[in-house]
Amino acid sequence: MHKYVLKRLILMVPIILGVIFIVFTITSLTPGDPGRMMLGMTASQEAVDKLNEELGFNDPYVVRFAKYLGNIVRGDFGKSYKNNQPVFDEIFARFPTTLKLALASITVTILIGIPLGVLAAVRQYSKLDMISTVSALFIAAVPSFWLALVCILAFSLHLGWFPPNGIGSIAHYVMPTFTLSVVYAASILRMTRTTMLESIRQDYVRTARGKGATPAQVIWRHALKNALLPVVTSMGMSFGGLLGGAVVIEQVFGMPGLGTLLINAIKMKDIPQVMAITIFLATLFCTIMLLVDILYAFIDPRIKARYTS
Amino acid sequence: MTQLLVETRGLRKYFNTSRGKLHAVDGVDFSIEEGKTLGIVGESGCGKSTLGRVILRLTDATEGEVLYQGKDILTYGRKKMLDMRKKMQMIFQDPYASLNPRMTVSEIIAEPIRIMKTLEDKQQINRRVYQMMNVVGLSGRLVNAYPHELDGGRRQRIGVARALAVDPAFIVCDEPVSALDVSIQAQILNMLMDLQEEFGLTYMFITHDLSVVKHISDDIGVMYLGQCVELSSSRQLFERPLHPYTQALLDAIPMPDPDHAMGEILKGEVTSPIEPSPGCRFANRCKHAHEACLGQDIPVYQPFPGHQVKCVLYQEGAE
Amino acid sequence: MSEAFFTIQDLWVRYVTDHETVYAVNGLSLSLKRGQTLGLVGETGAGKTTTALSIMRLLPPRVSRVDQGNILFNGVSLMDLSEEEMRRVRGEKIAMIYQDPMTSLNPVMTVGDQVQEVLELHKKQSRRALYKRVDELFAMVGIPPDRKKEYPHQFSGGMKQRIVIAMALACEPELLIADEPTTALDVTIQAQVLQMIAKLKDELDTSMLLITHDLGVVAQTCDMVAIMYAGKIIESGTVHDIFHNKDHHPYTEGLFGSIPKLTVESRRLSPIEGLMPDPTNLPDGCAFAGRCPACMPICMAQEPDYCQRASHAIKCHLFTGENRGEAV
Amino acid sequence: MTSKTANWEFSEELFEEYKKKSQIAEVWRRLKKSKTAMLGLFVLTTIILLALFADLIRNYQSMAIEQNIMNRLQSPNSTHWFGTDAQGRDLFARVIHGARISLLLGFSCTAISVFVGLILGSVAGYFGGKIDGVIMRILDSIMSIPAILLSLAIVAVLGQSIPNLIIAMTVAYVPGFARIVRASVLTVIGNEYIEAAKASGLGTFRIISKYVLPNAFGPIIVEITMSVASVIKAVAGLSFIGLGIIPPTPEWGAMLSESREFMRYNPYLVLYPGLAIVLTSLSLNLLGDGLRDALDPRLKD
Repeated sequence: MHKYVLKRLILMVPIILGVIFIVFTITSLTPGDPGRMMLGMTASQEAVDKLNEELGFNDPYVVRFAKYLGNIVRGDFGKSYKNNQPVFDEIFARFPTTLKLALASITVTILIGIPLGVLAAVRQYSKLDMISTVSALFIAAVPSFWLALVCILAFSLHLGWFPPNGIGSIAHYVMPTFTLSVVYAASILRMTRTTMLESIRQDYVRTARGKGATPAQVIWRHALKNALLPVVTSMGMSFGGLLGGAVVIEQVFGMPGLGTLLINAIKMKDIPQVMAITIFLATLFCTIMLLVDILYAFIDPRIKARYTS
Repeated sequence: MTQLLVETRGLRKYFNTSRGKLHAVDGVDFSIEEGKTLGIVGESGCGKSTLGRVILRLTDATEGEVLYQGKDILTYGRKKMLDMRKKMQMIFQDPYASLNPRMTVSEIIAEPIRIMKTLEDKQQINRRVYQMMNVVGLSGRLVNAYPHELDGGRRQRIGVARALAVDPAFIVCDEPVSALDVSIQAQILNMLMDLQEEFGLTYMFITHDLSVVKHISDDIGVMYLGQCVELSSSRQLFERPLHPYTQALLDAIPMPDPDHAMGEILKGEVTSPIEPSPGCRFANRCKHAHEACLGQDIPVYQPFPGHQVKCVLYQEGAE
Repeated sequence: MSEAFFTIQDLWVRYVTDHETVYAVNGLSLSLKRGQTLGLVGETGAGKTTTALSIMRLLPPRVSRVDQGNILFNGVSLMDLSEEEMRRVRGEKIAMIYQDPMTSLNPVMTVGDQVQEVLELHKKQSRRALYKRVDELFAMVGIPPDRKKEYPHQFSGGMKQRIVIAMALACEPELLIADEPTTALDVTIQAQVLQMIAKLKDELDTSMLLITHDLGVVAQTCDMVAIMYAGKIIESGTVHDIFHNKDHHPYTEGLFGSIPKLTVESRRLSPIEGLMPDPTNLPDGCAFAGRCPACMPICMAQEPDYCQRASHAIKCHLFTGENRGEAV
Repeated sequence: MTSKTANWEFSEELFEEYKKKSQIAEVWRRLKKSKTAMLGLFVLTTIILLALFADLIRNYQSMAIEQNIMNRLQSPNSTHWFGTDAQGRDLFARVIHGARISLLLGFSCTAISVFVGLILGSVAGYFGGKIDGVIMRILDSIMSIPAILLSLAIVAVLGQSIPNLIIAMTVAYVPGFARIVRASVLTVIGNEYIEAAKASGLGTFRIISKYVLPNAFGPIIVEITMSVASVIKAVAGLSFIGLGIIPPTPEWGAMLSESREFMRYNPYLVLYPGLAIVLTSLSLNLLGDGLRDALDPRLKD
């Protein structure tokens, strides 16, 4: 198994390189004057030109890319134009907030989506099924930031149950987590329902019932494990979406996370910071997909066999 | 003596797998006379379907020759091969998966005609489609039906009509009746035999069912793990099966007669055709196996005229 | 001993969807004596599998309707049991072997666990005894017990079917339903599996309902035969009645004419013309009338009764009423 | 013998008939049976019509753009159906003109993404091997960057304009389509009828266009409807954080952003633009769901 993990880790390298390449290419197209941004409006044109030359901004694209890669290998992602600090200082300061939000949201997503999806499938055409699938369809159409606004309006401004912004306490995380997770929970619910319905119709489920297994055993022991496979992948993908969604949600709730940092950096054209955040989040996402793949192999012996042989 | 239509020489097809080379077809030589039927029998994994696909160049051979009227078609370029396809057609096993679900019956039958441009005019094509549908016994109201609206037997008739539409001389039938019920199977088998007489067709009939192949074939080749272990006329094979595998295969068929006792049952299972070691591939299941069976490849012996067998038991016969 | 311990009486099953109603089983009756094997023969759509699932009470919920009929097992009506009581019958008293060994095992559970599960469900015993019994079962069907930690995908089709059989026989059931147990297997493997089923059945004194389309398999393994067409049994009797008697239902004649025979020298087969009637729209009278070479006016209008001669029953106008004399 | 069972007369009409029984008509017939899909279609059509004729209903310049401080923050009434915003502009006018932008972006991004995705996905799926490997690795890299981050970065670099937004969204959506197309292609080419087409001498390009893609079409068309909805939501999100469409252009997300500070006492300001987004994407999702069933030729009815 560790051989497979190693293989997958090695496979991650070209993908991360690809990410760095894409991000670098996009940002290198930015019209802008890094020297001017660092030195401010008052600096002389000469000083700005000199700084640009020193930092290599006048080099050809390939040379700059090679230098950037070289620096990354050494762990140097550059310094922020804004405060001249290594970009990762700020990222590490902000990351816990985003991570907490994302982890809470994925947990809520799983806790709502999978059990409801299973129940809806097992009681197909029941009231519970109707209600949960219709509301899932409806919720999937709601943009999370609008839901966030509506929540603030209702629960903060009018009812005063939760604080509308900030990160001081657990209460601060309730609405952001809810608005971020409910949309993904809806899609996980729909997916679980579909795969469960398929799984219930399989021959091996009939075999289990033919053995005299109880309905609960049939569902949890035989049907669900098989139905979970595609759901697990989808959950991995959702986590990527969650990280992206967090960027917007942090804005609505005024949370000083990575998303807020990124948007400010983009607005300030703080290129090294933007690149570092993007690469960081992409790497995080790749790592999660790797974990998902390992989990997959753990659930499905056929996949495991394919990689260990 | 009648003319040979199709011949293979040293035909091999290997697939690369993660566990090594899979010898799907491993040195098969046979010939089919014009207007006759060669039955290819074997169990799953013996390479019989791959053999049919290699002959029609649906997949590339690793080695060997496929001769059509004496010319090796494996060397043909694109254009020449397209011409060849008018003469060689195929009927597939699964009447559900072998028809494009988005095309109507008439479109499916007309497709080879359109591609190979045997007919250009639309009305001519329609007439040809009509003719083919009549030949295979499909009713006119099905012209615009979709395959999923029809039962297995009718679908297989469409497959036959499609193969016949370009007026081929040689048809590879890959398990054409194994997915059908016995009563429908008999209808299709009779039809295939009628068509052979009517149009002078030459068949290569691939199946796992010895009793089916007995009815339709003039000659029979028995395959085991990529190799042809026995090849003879149909009559000889059933009167005097030589190879222990052929004997076991015949013994395993349950007879529809309660007084007929089951024959001796073959032990073990088919081994993997991945990187087989030299020697007889059947040796590990064979009750006659001894040292001579292992270590080196078994040549083909001919203990009786026209009856070839790949088994050391018949060594003297060859000398 | 010779009393029927398992009987199906006048069973009617429909499948109802929004679009159509499929009449799958239409008044089927059969009975089975202890220790016997009954072969239920028919083509696709004859209602064989529906019958098997009705016995197990595993018909798909919502769409299926059992309109009428009774299934008696040791004098108890299976229809009257609660779901919980029925659950205790399944796997312990009545077990089933399925057609496709590739899909009937759970791909994400070890084969050992799957066999063990049946025992856990029905037999209270110590862990040690349980493991020992699983090993015994594997040995019984000819699989080395140390392979029980492997997953289904690591076995061939024939091996998987052996595992399914081990599962079915784990609690030594009184009735074994085998639904086309060898159709998906190669002929040499089929012979191995059939032989094994026959041997184990005798050892455990199990009765068997063998569902198949293959008259060869029936001849080699069954004591009694029932031939199904369009959800009804059109002919039944002992193996001798079906394979050696002169009189047969025209459909049975047609089936025999359709199978390619190794022993007879003839090129042409004599198939039944036409197709099975549409199960959503069954004709009045005899369901086979449309394809029958001996069809008479009465066949279109009125459903024939069974003509019973000793153990042999034929549901055909040729053998009933005033036609009786002519045909024989 | 068999040829005698089906003697029927040739008639040209029999063959002509199938043109009338086209597949689109067939799909439509089945789609009509789904009440939810029809509801979705009705709502979507209404929104499209409102967007198309927005100029006739409410003048763009005078109603949706020009500030009119005298009229600011009026609750919904008979003149201003949805009320007015903080600049005194008619909210209804802005919502229906906003529909234009959202639908334009939604459909154009999806169209381009589908086109590029079809090419990349079918090439990768049909040829496999190294070509597949290279294409998929590149797409994997793009997909590893959460879509919204990628779009953010691109818009930030290229500048905030509608064409740039289209580019940004397209880059983010192509990998998804390419993957779906590839997966569908892989399912389809495993079928025996592809072998049959090869046996008839059909070339690679025609196999892809005539056999593979039409059979892979079902999942793709469903994904198209879902993707339009998704793009509309994503654009709104970008505008909401100030990196999409720039005010005063009426865009739903931007309108929500502007309304934030007034929402406590004027909740209708966040209600209507939000509902517009929800209704549009809901109608598309309902339609997509219905299409999924209607497009499956194997479903009997």
